[in-house]
Amino acid sequence: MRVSIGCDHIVTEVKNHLVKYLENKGHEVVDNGTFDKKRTHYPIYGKKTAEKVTLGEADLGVVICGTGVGISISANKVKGARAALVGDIETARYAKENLNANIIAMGGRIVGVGLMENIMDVFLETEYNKTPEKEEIIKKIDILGGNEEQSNNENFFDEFMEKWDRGEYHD
Amino acid sequence: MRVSIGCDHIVTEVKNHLVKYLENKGHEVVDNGTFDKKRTHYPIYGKKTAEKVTLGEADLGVVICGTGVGISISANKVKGARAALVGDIETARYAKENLNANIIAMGGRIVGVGLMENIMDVFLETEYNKTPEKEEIIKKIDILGGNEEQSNNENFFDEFMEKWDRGEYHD
Amino acid sequence: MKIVIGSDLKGFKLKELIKMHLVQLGYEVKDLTPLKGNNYYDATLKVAEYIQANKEDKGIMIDEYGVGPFMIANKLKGIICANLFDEHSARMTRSHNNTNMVTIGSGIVGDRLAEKIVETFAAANYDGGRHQIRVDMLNKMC
Amino acid sequence: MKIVIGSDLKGFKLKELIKMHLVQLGYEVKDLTPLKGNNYYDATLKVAEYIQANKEDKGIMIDEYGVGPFMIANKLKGIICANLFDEHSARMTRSHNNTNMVTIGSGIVGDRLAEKIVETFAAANYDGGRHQIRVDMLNKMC
Repeated sequence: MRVSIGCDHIVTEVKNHLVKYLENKGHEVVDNGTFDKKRTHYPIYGKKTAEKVTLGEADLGVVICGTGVGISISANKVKGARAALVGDIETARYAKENLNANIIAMGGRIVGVGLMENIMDVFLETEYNKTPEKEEIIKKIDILGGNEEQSNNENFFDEFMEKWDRGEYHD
Repeated sequence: MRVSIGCDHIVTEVKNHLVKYLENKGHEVVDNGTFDKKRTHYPIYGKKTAEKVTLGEADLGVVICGTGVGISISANKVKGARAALVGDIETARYAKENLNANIIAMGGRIVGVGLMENIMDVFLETEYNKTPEKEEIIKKIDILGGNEEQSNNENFFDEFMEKWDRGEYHD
Repeated sequence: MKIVIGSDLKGFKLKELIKMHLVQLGYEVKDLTPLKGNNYYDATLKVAEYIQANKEDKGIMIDEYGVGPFMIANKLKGIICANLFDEHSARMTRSHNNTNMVTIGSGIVGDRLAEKIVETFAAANYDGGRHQIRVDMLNKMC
Repeated sequence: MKIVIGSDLKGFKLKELIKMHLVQLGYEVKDLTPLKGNNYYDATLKVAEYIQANKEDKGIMIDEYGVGPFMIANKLKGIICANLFDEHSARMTRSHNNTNMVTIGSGIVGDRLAEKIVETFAAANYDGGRHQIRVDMLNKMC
């Protein structure tokens, strides 16, 4: 399979571990970064990773940040993305089987790498079990939200990056 | 506090991370190893780490292996040890408050480091909430098992190590 | 700050437990699905739309896995919703992501753990500061 | 191979669910605490002593946290008992540690997840080989 993957700077080494794991299993991995530990912003990588999936450049996506929450939300806000934030195998199985989830999200500081590997395995292996009821609910999810302006737009977050560079976001 | 810690070769780097975390929090850490990735056997480190606690050389113990299971069992089989194998904060809190658990065990490939840190914090902070009922059950746990021969005996596993060295354990 | 809560049929029992737990802790809790028989799609929209209209409040949605409600809620503008199964994330996600809604799967998370998760989420505060750029980015998305 | 199961009062409901799940999967299940009202100390000893006497079988013990039964069972000679909350450990611990008993906390693990954990543990086999030295060490201890 072709797997799109992304993370923030908190868990870069965990993402690198998962990339290697997936490649060793024979998958083709599209690594959307981040690639180092320099402070960055999870929505950039959540959006990028999810769009590879929704635009057909990858089959499924994997996103991780510290808790998995921030990056999974940004991924799910992409039109056509159905992200599942999980900490166990059964939820990943359910999400694929019933909601045809196309992105799996985990917290790199919450879930250990052994369990993450197993969650990814099950997520990739599990088949969506199509029924009219499931199709109906998926359709009802997919029509929500959406935003033409954001789609595949690399400059969508520029205004905030400029504000960041001006030092307007500070602790 | 004085914390005794031990691990097997699968999760040495996770143990090293936790040692640093505990020291940064002001705790004194007794590191029982293992210290590298060379294949070894978790009962050696579970027993050693737990005995530091039961013999009064440390206040509490932390043990980790891949799933946490093997090393926690060996720790718990030490006379006077009450080990809790956990993957969440609430179970750690319960174990200390109700059973005055003196060893916390986690799976280094199951639980992420952020959650592990938080579990250790809560385990160390939580006070045993003594009642006659709890004292009664703790006494009933402490009288079980026990083995004079194994106590503080560094040669207790020698027969198996010799068998291992002779190549009698093989996949 | 009020806590609004909803559930489908499978999450109903845990929702009742959580409601009781939060009320005992002194929170004002508003149940948006007091009767059994809601499906998770409609129940999630009820909670999420309430939070869109009442930005100071926090929302909780319970079904069997937390996954469907997470997908639905996060499609809505201004909703930042976490599917939770541990206490550490419950605190971190409020303080870093300014999460205003959480989902919990009653088939995955046991009752005692679920109570601690919502207790932690209810008590947690947003840190702001550098985290606001990410929240601004999320809120510009759908 | 038979599966023996026990619980205290707080674990009773989950024990019944798990029993049903395993029976549906075709396992022979023996309930050592069919009536309510057992405490976890006695119930754990029942399961653990059964496993000591029937080494081919696997034991399951349910209470609210899994912690007390874990401490008790692992004090007994020949018992290798895991407190479980995830499927991956359920398989790994049987294949590497030759685990013959598990505890689950009904207050921590939800019903669907608990079913998957016992299903995985029931189906898993011990790998033997290099792992046997560690199992020999555990079994020489109390």
